[in-house]
Amino acid sequence: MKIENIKKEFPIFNNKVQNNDLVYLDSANSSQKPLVVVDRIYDFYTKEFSNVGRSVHYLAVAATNLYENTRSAVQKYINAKHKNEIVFTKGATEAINLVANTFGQKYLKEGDEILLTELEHHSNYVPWHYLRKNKGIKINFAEIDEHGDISLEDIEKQITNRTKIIAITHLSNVTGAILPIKEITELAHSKGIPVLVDGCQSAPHMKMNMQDLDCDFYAISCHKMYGPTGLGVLYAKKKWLDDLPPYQGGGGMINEVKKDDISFGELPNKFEAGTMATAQVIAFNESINFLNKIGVENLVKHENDLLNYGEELLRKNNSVKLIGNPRKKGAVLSFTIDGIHPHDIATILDEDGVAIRAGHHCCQILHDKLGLTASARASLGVYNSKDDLDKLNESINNCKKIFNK
Amino acid sequence: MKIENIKKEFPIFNNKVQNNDLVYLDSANSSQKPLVVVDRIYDFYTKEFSNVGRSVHYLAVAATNLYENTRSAVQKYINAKHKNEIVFTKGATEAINLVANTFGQKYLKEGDEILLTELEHHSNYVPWHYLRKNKGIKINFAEIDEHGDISLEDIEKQITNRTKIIAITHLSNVTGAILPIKEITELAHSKGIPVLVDGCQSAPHMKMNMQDLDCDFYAISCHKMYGPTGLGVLYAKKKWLDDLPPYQGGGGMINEVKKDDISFGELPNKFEAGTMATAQVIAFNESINFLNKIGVENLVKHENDLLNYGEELLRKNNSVKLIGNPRKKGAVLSFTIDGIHPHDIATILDEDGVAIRAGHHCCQILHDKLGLTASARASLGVYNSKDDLDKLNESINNCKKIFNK
Amino acid sequence: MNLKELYQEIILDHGKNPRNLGKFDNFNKDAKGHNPLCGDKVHLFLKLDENKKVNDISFEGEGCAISMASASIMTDLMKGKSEKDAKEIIEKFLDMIKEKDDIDTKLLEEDEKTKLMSLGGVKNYPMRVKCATLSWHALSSALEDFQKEVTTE
Amino acid sequence: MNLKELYQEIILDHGKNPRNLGKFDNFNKDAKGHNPLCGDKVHLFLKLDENKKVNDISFEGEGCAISMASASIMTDLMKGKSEKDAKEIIEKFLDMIKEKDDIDTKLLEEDEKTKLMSLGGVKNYPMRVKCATLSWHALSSALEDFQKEVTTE
Ligand SMILES: Cc1ncc(COP(=O)(O)O)c(C=O)c1O
Ligand SMILES: Cc1ncc(COP(=O)(O)O)c(C=O)c1O
Repeated sequence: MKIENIKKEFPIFNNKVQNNDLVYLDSANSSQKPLVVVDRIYDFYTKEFSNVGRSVHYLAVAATNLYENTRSAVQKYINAKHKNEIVFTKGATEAINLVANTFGQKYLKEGDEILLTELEHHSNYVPWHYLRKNKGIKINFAEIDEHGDISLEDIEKQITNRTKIIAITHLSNVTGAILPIKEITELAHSKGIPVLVDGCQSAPHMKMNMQDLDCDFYAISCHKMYGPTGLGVLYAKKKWLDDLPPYQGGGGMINEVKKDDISFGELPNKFEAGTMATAQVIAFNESINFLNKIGVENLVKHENDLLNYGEELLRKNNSVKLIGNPRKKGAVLSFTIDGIHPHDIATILDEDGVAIRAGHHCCQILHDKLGLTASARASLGVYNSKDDLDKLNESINNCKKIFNK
Repeated sequence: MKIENIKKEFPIFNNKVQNNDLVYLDSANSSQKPLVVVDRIYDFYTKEFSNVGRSVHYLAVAATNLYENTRSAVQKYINAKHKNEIVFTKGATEAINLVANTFGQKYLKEGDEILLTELEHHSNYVPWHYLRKNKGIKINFAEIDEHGDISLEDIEKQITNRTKIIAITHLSNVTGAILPIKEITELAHSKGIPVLVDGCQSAPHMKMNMQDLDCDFYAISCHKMYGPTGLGVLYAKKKWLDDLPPYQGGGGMINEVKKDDISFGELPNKFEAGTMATAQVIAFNESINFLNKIGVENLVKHENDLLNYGEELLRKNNSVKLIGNPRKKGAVLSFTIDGIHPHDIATILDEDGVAIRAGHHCCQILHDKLGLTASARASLGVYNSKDDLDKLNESINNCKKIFNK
Repeated sequence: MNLKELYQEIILDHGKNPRNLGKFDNFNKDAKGHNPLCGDKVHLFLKLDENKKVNDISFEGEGCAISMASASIMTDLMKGKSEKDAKEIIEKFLDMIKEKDDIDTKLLEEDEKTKLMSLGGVKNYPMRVKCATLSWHALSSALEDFQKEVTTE
Repeated sequence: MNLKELYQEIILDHGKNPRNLGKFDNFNKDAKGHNPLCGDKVHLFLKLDENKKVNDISFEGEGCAISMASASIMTDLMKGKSEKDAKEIIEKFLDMIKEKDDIDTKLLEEDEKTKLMSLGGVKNYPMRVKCATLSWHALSSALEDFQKEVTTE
């Protein structure tokens, strides 16, 4: 699959949006879907549909196998050791809530500390906040440096002997900073602290290797990874899934149910209560297939080239200020324009067919720290081209013209 | 839309399953999907896809509107008073977990009691069991009568002055018993006890009217209601949603986020953390449309006719024993055959293209009570016909032949 | 083209140089507004005199051109209005933003109406309606003495 | 047709009249198996003598024809086998059920193999494989002295 032709795999680009070609630069929010994924959903519902794992009839058996095939595909893609370390959730947000809730239940008590960073998305802060409120634990934040980046040292500084878990993003959805997870995990483990990684932004853009990173938990958002909405993946080391209590309760995750007690099923069923997102899981196999066909190395190179090209364009555009200049950066170009509010930018760009996002991108703490209420963000997907970034730049110029800048 | 022709709306029936026409009698597990629903998913992903509520660009605005349109459609369909009483979840299981968790957090303490029934699905038991384990509350079970039914009196008997919430099914997924929810709610409210209703099996088969039932919470499973997998609805009275703490934490559900505190958004956002199942919600509007076009009265009549026809057939078939003979019954025919295990039945029926379910159907307590480890269940959908039930009966006879019965 | 309607000269002007910006000392009512989605904020200060007339009004805030311009124009024309009249103007303005073609009130001069109508361009931008209405909701709640922060989403 | 293979006379017979059903008194090993999905249960009792030979073996349980027949046939032919041989037979049986065409061991007579092969029909019924293997897993865990209940899903 040639990366230059990849746009053709995404039917959405065949349609005009308000009479413009769509320049989609909002992939950090959610990616577009390749036809193979949409077709898979269609075929599953129209030819093969059944619920998973509960009936012995033909369609149910087939669906169960397809469902489990995706688990294997994900395991391989992220190089997890065991298939049962892959838990399907409704999204990355649920994956993080699952860990915060169950780890919190079992291991956290008043006075314990959790270490986050100032880069974290609300989804990797609010679940921990609940523990602060309900259990009296404390949340510390590793602080960003002047580049909007977090180094191993920034993390080390904030670790205390009460730190019980570290929860950090792999790739910031605002500054694009790629954090040194492997080193952080090594450090944390040397002090007996487990590490949860918010991999929402990294999983679609970087080579995944759980065994190498050695982190304890990793949260992935499938809809940002060319997959269907309503689906996420929690990777967790087997020892944790064995050890932690179940999260939601319902059908499919139990062993035996009596009036006075209940015992829970094996992994990963223990964490997959109720009817799962069957069609979405099955279709996500096609997203993984699609990524495998491109080859993650090609994808990384393509997106890096684009990122560099875009950074240079915007740097040269006066009155545009890029946010964040981290050591390693991926897939995200956040910026402000002097005297023009990000919402006005987004509205004007939209009129030219250029879809970006404006706001705090669910990172209010980071924006507070940067002294901003909002920023504009253009984010990349595999289907983008230099042409798209040229159009972004042109449209920014249009924006400046309207505001007489 | 003529109900006799409704099967044509479901593309799955155009395909042979192992060289047989599909006789799908497993709708209580999950229903098949009409083409309009599948098409809507396809069109959304290929022409209109964007994440909801977060960006200001055209596609995002359009998607947000579509998403909210479904909320309105559901509100109307179930006759809820406010649009904001409709919360989208990943399934009915999550809906019940949400209530058990947040209500439990706020209102339950050691020694308090919860009232369930022996009919409950594991999804309406396990979440309450967590509270028993973690908070020391007690679970009571209203007992079924000899018809596999629960009456107002059976409930009344088990209410004590420590009963803090009643959680009951509307339509049993095993005996088919339809419970007198309105009367139970009236009784419970007269004692100040809120009522959660597990509406998984009722919502696809009965006229829904929240304001008339007056229950406090109602859980719906969209994939059983001709909708996509990975989606559920929690109806909750506004006063509860205002009152209860949020469940999962993440993006989209907050008001303001600071390093030391967080305030939460308005209804229903407060309960919809993270990226939601956008495509599924949008497509579910078509399921509601589809049901509206049929007309719920026609649907009820059609399914009642089928149920009566099926019951008579099976009653006449000696060695078949029907499970449950409740006052009011819907959509479900559970049975056993003397000397043939339900799993063997299901396998043999499957070979004839007749898809049913065998097992305890996530109702182990009920099966214990009935002295069964498993049963066979044929369940109805709007696409079924008397022909399907004839085939079921024939295939049961085939089964008896193989086992020399 | 719609953008021209949205970003008219008057909006760009008020957006860039908002009138009545900053807190004044002897206010006797205030209210905050917040749009959690985009982070727009406004804090409204109001002095009603003994006759319930708007003696002075100002705001602090951060936001896009639309929300700043809307607060600026609103505070400008609220000066000297009675509480009752202010409420009617708010209502009529919100009607116009949501659906009406016109601002249906005798309480405003034609040129004041024209100014307000310049905000009507947001009609075509559903996500931006909240920007235009945030300060108006805040004023409304200040007049009602609501304690709660107004949020629009 | 596959069903005939699955429900051969021998399976129907053992399923209806399982041999070695019921607990005996002086067992010195036991293990439970449970399939939470379908509710099938088996409790296996075993007496190993001083030479680690299967002196007696029986089971209690509830389940479908396949799982009952499998437990019945298994207990029948395990009698008198050494622990080591029993383990090999278990392994070879599970291989056959999962993928192999044959039971590759010299520890069984041809007619014993034929009996076991009659369970091979489940290969075409993935959901039923667990029915055929439940008692075998239980035996395996009894021999290993696992405390944990075996569950197959
Ligand atoms: C009565 C009943 N309650 C709850 C559930 C759980 O619903 P879901 O699996 O869609 O979460 C089901 C279906 O499995 C059911 O039949
Ligand atoms: C860094 C990061 N973490 C977490 C999330 C939450 O993911 P989801 O909304 O898919 O649950 C997102 C995306 O919104 C994100 O960008």
